[in-house]
Amino acid sequence: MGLEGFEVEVQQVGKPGLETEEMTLNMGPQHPSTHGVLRFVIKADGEVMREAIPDVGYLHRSIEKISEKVGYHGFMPYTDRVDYVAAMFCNQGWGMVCEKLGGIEVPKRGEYCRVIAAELNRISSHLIAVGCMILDIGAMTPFFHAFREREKINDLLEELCGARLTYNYMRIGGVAWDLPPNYAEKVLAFLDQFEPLLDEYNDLITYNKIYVERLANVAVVPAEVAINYNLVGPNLRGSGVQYDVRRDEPYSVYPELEFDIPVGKGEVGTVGDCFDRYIVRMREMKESARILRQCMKQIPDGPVIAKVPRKFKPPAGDAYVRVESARGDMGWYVVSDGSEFPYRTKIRTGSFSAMSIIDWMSRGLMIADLVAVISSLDVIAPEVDR
Amino acid sequence: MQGFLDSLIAQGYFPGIPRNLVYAGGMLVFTVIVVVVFVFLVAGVTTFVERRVWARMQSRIGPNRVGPQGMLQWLADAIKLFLKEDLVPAQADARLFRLAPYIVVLGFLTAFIVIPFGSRLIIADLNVGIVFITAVTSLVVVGILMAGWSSNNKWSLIGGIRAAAQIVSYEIPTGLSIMPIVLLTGTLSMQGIISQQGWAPHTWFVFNNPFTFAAFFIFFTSALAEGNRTPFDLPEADTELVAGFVTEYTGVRYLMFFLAEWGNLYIIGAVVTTLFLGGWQIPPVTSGPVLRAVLEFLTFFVKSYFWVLVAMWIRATLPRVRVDQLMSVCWKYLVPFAFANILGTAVWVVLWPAGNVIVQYLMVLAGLALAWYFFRRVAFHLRRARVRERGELYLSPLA
Amino acid sequence: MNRNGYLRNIKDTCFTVLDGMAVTLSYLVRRPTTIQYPDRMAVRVQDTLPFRYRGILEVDLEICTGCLACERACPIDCIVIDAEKDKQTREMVLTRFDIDMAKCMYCGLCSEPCPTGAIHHTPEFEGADYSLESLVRRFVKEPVKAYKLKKGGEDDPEILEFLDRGMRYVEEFASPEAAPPAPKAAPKGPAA
Amino acid sequence: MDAAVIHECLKARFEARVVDCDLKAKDPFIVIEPTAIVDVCRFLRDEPDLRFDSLSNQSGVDYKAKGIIQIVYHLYSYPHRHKIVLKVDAPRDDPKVPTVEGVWKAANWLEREIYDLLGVTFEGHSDLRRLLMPEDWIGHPLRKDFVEPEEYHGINTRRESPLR
Repeated sequence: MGLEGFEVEVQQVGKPGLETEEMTLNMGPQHPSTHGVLRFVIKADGEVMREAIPDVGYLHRSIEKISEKVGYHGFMPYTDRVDYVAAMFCNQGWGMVCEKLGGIEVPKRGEYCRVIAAELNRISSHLIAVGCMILDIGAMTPFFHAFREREKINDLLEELCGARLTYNYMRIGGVAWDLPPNYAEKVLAFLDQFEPLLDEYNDLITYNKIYVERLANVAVVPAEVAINYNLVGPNLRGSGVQYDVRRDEPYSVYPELEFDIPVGKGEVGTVGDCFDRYIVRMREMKESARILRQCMKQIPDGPVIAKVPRKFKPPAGDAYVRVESARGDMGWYVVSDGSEFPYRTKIRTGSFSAMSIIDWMSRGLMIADLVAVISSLDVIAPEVDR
Repeated sequence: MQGFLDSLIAQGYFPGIPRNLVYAGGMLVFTVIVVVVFVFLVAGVTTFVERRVWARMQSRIGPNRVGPQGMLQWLADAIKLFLKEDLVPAQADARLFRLAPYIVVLGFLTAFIVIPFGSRLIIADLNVGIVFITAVTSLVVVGILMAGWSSNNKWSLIGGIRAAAQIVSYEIPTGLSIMPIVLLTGTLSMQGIISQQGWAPHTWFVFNNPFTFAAFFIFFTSALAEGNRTPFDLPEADTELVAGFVTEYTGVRYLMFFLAEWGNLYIIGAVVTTLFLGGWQIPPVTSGPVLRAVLEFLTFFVKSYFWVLVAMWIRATLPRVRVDQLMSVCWKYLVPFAFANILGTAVWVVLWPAGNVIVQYLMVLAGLALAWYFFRRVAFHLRRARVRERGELYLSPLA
Repeated sequence: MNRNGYLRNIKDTCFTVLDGMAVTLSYLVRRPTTIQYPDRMAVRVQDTLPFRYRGILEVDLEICTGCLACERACPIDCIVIDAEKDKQTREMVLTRFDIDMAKCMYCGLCSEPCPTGAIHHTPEFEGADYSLESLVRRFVKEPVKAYKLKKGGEDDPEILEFLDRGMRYVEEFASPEAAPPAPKAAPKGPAA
Repeated sequence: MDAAVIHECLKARFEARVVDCDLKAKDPFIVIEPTAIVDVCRFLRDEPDLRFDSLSNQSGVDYKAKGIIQIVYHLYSYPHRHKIVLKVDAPRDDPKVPTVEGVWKAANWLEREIYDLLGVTFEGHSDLRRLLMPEDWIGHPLRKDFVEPEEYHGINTRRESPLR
């Protein structure tokens, strides 16, 4: 199922006798709506783009190379920097891949702590995603409202792990800190206050006619194309593929939790348009809230971390794990040579494949749509560049 | 104005000076007062009010450090911009680049000539008043296009072209929505239009008949588009075009563009008030000319500033339309309805030349019903977020 | 577009816009969320931060054992400790304990293995300065004796104060003590 | 379908071009001859029982001691929810592997990244440019013998530590 038949026709510029010129626009690296630092070279015919070629690498910090120098434990804080908007998932991915290499089992309570932290982080990451998306479309107020709620999650995570952005909460074999006292009440109080606000966002902006018109039928990605380009997470689900690593390749304690997987249904346009990607995120926040409520009820007592030697030397071999991060299926591939340093680490992130599809998606769209496309894919530049 | 100068001449204040010269001089002085004291003040304060209103809607506080409650923030901003380096990009067309902001400011300042602040407070009650306003505010587009072109920046250029397309298109529904009022009054003069309305809401033209009611909304919408306000702020769409036509501007010239934008907002409010909302008309409470003038001025100012606030409120709520949608809103929705309004009003005038009082009362009721529905929704949102239970109710406008 | 679609568009626009504006209007009577950092606050932010907050690093030399565990744990080598044995008294003496706060990434890995909680994060986060050099915190002013955990417990009340705080900090970290026996496949690396 | 069955399928179809396998590893993998990788991938994608419609990850590992660079393909099938790992060995001094861009579009950027960081040439790739590093960068940073240059365009890459 190649991509035959999915080529996008772009009309030729100009009529004979009337000389026109294609405009090359440089969007970025400094531009208000390139999330992070990245650049697009746009070839445009007036407002209509013929192509938008992403140029990445401005935020390349050689994180994979660093992992070969700092050892398994020492790399954990670096994983925070892979995707600083949703650092918990990177923590979790690194923890899981090392545990798979070393054959370590995480205690049950540790897994629950991980899920609680991760789902809180998923909500906060999705809040940024939808907030920035709305801002890019031109409405400013929902952006601040989203950030206000995110601050509350940051406060919760700060209490849990001492940091607001680069959490470094998880360790190989579990988590670094147990839940603080009265944490469940605080989380539940937040959720009680947060869930009605999701409906308020819907009233404020989601079903606003202008907003819907800006997103419906824009940059449609059919399921075949999405899979071929390896789109993952909310972007893939926006294209109507009901797939979630948490359910289909279960890890941690997700099999014990009940949650739905929202998919794009094309309710205002075509399946796989920008609106579907947006609404999937809105609904996933609700599901995360549901998961959190269950976790708070089910979390068992016990230790939160397994015994792992300080000089962690997993046996030689390689392992690949997939984590459902806020930006979708995040792949961690680690090769160990039996020493205390990873031999090779490869992080395949959701934004990476999302960024690679932008060129395909952007053809024939308007410049204003490109902004919607970037933010609807929830591209985080540092995650692309690593 | 003229009467006042006549009385001064009669008292022998300007011996040996030709009467016309006195008029011209008086006009000039008055204009300068209006411009300096009123326009700059209004535009400046509007920036402050906008930021505070926005902030509260976004559950922030807003500027509150400079002066009491931050009320002098706008002055500090203006001084800062005055002191900034005035950059002209090396590759820019320097002459046009320097000229552009003046043309924009000229366009909006000229409009103040015919704004009727009171029954006698008007610089010149031109007999083509309302057409004059639509004409001179179109000057703004020339300035914006100039700015966009001369900056020699592709983002500016796109912004400039967008502005040109937008303003020229939206002139049409704006102009067409004025026509129903002109049909009702038979005059283009601003004072003439106001004098045919009364202080009571049912005598306002917005409630005159269903067609003027619709024309009011069309006029306000397209006026927002002409003033480059959200949801039609495409020319300077900050998330798409960086800052559109003002991308390359700094300092005073930047300030001038924004002076024009906020000043324009007030003009929109003033024109809406004049055409649809009874202008400066006040109930007959006093016969003292000075007190009356003050009350008239306040009435007019409050009414027109209310629409400035509404524009801010809209800006805080709505996202931006895309350029093709901008055009389709104009040509497919606003223009046909504006034409229908003209036809409808024409028929109405033939049927009830003096207006139909019952319909006027009904329209007022319809307006109240709309407001009632609206406030029910506000209450619903407050209830759903359990604002009262959470102790988050905070009525004070102060920070 | 058919006629219904045309009219529905108008209706949708009117109602959704009105509803959105109702939400924004309702915010005019809600309390703003933002605070007036730093000067107009009833309580300093630092005092409201949770115990686990990872701010600027601080070392209590009174209870530092000079074990170098933090230096080894630091993934970016921003801690440098010089400890040498005094030839006469045969005691460890710390001659240098420097932390480059410009480089530190506040990960907390150093405070985790500390046996006494001597190195720990404070809730202080306002660390801006004019030069990189001034961001280096040099804790040892003149060589000090390293602390030795006493068998029967600490009796010096002055040090006990530090130690209590330090141990509370250390206890905050999850420990695998109560963990089930390590699974069989666990690697056999030499434990540090 | 588990790795052993997939291996049988491939073995039956491609015989000696399937070089090696380890089905007991944490992630069972099959080693393929470099020249056969495109055919194998297309077979895995199109065969109705296999339907590996997504290239989950593609990475390169520099085994300096063995003198090879290994390209690792993590495949995943959305219809069947199964996975397999393919590995291809290329000589270290002149690594050349045919591109699988024609099979999965996702390979386009993944291969560009491997080209950039490990210097593997993907033959037939439509747009083989550096992805993360600057276009005028010399060397491939993820190779084990890569030495960071002292400076780049006159910018020093070292920072004097105030601790030393």
